[in-house]
Amino acid sequence: MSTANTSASSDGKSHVHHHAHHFDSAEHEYNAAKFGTWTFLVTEILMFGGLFVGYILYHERFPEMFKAGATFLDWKMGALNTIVLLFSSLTMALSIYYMQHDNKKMTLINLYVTLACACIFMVVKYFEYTHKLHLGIGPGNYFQPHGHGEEVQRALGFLKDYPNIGMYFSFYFCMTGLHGSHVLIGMGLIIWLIRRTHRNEFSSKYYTAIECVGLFWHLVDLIWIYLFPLLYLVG
Amino acid sequence: MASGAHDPNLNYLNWEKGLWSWLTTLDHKRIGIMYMISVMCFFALGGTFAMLIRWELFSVGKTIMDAKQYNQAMTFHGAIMVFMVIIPGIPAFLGNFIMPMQIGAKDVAFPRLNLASWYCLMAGAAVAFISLIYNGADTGWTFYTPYSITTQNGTIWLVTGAFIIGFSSILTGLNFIVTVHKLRAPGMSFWRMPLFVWALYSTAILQVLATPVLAITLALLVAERLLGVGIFDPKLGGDPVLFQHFFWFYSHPAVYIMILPAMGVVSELIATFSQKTIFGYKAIALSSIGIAAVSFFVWGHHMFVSGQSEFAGILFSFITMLVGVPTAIKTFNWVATMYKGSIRFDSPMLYAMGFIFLFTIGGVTGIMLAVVGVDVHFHDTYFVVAHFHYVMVGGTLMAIMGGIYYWMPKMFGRMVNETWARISFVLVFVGFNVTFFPQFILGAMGMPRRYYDYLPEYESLNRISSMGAWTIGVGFLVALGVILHAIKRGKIAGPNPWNAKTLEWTAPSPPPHENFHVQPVVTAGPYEYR
Amino acid sequence: MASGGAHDHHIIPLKIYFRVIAILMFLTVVTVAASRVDFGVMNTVIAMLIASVKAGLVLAFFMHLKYDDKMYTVAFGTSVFFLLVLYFFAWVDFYTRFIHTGIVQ
Amino acid sequence: MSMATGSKFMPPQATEIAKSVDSLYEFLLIVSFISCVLVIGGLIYFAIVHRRKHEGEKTPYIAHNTTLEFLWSFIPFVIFMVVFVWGWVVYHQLRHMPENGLEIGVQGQKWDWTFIYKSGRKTAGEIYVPVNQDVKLLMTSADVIHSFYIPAFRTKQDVVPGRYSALWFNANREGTFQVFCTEYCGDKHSAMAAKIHVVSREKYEDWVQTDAYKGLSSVEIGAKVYGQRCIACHSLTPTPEGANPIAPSYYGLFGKQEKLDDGSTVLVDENYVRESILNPNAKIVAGYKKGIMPTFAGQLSEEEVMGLIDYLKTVK
Repeated sequence: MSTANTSASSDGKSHVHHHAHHFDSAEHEYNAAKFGTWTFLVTEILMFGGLFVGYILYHERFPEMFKAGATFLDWKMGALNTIVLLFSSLTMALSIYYMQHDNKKMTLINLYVTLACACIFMVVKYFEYTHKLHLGIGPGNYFQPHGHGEEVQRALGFLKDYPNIGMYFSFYFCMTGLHGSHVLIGMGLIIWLIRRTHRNEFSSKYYTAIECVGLFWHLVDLIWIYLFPLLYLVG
Repeated sequence: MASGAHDPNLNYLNWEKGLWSWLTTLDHKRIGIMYMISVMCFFALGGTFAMLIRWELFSVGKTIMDAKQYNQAMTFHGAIMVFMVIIPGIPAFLGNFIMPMQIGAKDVAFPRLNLASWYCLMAGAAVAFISLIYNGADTGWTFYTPYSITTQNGTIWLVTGAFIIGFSSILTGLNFIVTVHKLRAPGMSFWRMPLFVWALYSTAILQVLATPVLAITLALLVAERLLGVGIFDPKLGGDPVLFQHFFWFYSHPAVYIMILPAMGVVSELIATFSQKTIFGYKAIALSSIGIAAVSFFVWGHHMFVSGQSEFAGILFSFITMLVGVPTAIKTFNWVATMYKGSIRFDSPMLYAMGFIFLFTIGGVTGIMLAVVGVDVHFHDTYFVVAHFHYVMVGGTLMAIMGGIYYWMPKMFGRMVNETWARISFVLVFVGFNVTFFPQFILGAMGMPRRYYDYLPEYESLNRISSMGAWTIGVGFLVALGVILHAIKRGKIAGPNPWNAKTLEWTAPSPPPHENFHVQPVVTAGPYEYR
Repeated sequence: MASGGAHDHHIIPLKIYFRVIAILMFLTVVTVAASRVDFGVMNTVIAMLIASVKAGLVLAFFMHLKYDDKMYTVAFGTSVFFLLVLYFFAWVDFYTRFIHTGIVQ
Repeated sequence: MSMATGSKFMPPQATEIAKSVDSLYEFLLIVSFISCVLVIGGLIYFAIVHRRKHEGEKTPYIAHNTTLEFLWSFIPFVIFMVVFVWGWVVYHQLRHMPENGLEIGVQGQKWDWTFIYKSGRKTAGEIYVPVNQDVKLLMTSADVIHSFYIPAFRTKQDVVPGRYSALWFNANREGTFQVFCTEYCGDKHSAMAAKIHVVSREKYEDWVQTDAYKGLSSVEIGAKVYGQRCIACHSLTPTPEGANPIAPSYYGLFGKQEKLDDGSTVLVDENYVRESILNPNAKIVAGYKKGIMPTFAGQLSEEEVMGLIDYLKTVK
């Protein structure tokens, strides 16, 4: 009952994609999948939005405390991460472009580069987190700077003027942590895509999975585009 | 799939055998039945807590439990009924089963996601009940901070459970939006969809737009308890009223997630049992969308006395009045449909009329609570308890019962024993009014809600209310008996016992795995009783 | 609407992809530079404007919103709209209780 | 159905605003009753009149009727707007603070209310206010959100920790009026009540000046303080088997050797009782949790502490 659309992928081993029985055609399934992904992105935007609204509200209520907290963020790391993520967004879009032209090799290259950029992003994040946590600058009650060194003294100084500076770092860790977890989920999905591309499951007739993971990845990048200025630059 | 062989006694229930075929099913009808079983079990559990609460409140002072246990019973009654019974109730159970058939589709858009939603509900419920090991949770289903941060018990587990259950709601909403947009039968434009589908479509929009904010709020609450993030904790400069804003931004749309599907069921029942086309089809459809849209602007009427400014109070009160208008329109349209109809008093119709009776009282008392000046007196008293039970039990539960009796022939191919079904209606209807009408008076007299003990002058009305509660309990037990009996030994029903006009009645009952042997083509509206 | 349309997936030429990424990188540099200069309160507004332009580019080209079914743009717009509703009403309350606390109501 | 005098179904009307709230509520009741009669009456009437005579009966195809639909949208809207504006007027009266009202500080903490008058006088669980006098309560909470609700005055205001919220009333007749806590706050939420005694101006002036304990012996003062502050957690009878009360019982406590949670034992004498009142977490009795009992330092006068100690000696 399902009409199969065979795909002549470049290395001759054609792979048949059967669209599910309750769809009329592969095109129908493709549109449904994309619409479902966009609706899912709506829920992601609203979930992250809740954190952004909380951040902006408290930013207005304790402007100096947030400015003091922001001095601990290294904007260079943030900028590097932004560039890395933007580039990974490009390579993800290119991987879709090449699959639309049945160019499996270039698609794989782009997916691998996207994965590599995601790893760089997480490594940079790892350094930022360990640097702060090592100094005792943690979220909420875990804001107990200890040890010596310029940053710790500055943190202790701020703690005296603003007793609830721990809240700034709660927002910092919650927002970047939630975003980081979504980058990890994205990496998992890209690895899943790479595996399926190696097994020739995609072709110019069927690349829905790449496009949907691509949309998710672009959203993760979108959220970082807003996170970077809000946390690192404006402060 | 053997598409050719239309073996008449092969249907979705018996074409695959064994528990494993159920637990890994992708068929929206089977998932609907699995939701039915889960929701009915949770309803029994939540109902038991309700009976315990009413037993304790039967008389002044300690009756059967002490304050701490009462607070836990109150919390679990609220949390189970809201998160596990009434929100998944109609959309996931009746919606999953009936909606794809009503639009002539073979299944929902993402069957695997549909199964994942059911597992989310069960996983969330399991996590929520772990809190019982850590001496329960006593924060009320609203988890207001800073109490929910400082209380020493399993609140984290209940909150995490609700967090996971939230995803079941989001994924169901997502599934329904895509299904309605992409899988309608040829010829079925948006204006030829049954009103039950319209109601579920607007509910799905609410589920997708509102539940994520609950997810982040509950996640922040857990972070508050574990890390002391200080966002909602006044001692760390946070603002507990902000928690109320975030919580009610979800929870008011959530009460419309509860009532809109019920309105959809009632539209179907009234049209079918009056054998008359629905009055004002477009008005009812647009009212559903209107209510869904405006519901995001009114949450402040839960917080009139929370310390928000006078301006905010007035703003929310005004918009709440606006959301009252479409609700009133729908009620008038149902009654107008019955004008010059050919009405039969089968049990589904009794439940639909019971719905209109109780929902009207719930609605007008809702307007009373929306009036700011009066709400200051009524807020957090038993007047509010009575109002939302009239709308939730009188509204959604009546519609669930009506929906089960109405679609029983389609789901299980058997009719319900009418006399016992009517007896269960009378018991539930009478018991309900005896329970909750006195609570309006208790609220007006100033008895606060969530009170373990009350002043002696409130005792007589509380006694009447408790007796009414046990009548409801008996009524629902009878209803359970009626349903179980009907599934096994009900009279065999044909494909369309009620002579209804919507698409699901063109399929055999119980329907085959792929719903329709031949793809239905729609040529006319859903209620063409000419 | 009910069943799939013709095979019309729009393919964006490579040229546009590279032009978009160039603009995005440039805007990143601009936003970092803008944060160096102290515009006072305007700093936040400028940063958000630049970020929105970048986000618009990613949405329109990388996510194909410009060439795709209008329903996806409606979906995205709805989510942002209701986010602003949450922010506006919470801000109204926050403003009257913390920032402009003239009268204890 | 005149409810102006406050019938059995409503608490007494003890302020002018209570009368206007009740008249608005009365109007709402009448309008709701009429709309219920219309809707439910119509439902039952149609159900009876248009019941199915025989199967397969044809019904007229009435899809919509624009004028009817306009009417039943516009009329509810108008009613809602009328009621909204009237509610706004009443709400403004409730929330508009009087300029020079009698200010009383209110502090809510888990499970009782304490009041501080400008004259430095502190009371717990009850306040005296003169009749026909604007009274403004400046309220805050020491731990979680509570809510100060006086049914007879038809007014309520959440008491939020970390902030001040205000509530005002002007009682127009003498009497004792009940106060409830209406925001869920834990185990003894339902026991967290207080009383407002509205008395004549002379009696109020006399009460505010006099010492609350004039002419009482030290033990009687102790008994009164116990009734207001300690009764919520400490009982006077021996703890029954199997019960795990929140705090040790006072029965036969004075002069006993008490075992502490760090294993040591201490003689319950004047110093131990004083320390437990002013710094409760210094010594915790075995089997009880730390941090439950709030400190009363600065809230109990020397006279009251001495009174409590003398009272404890009598609890046998």
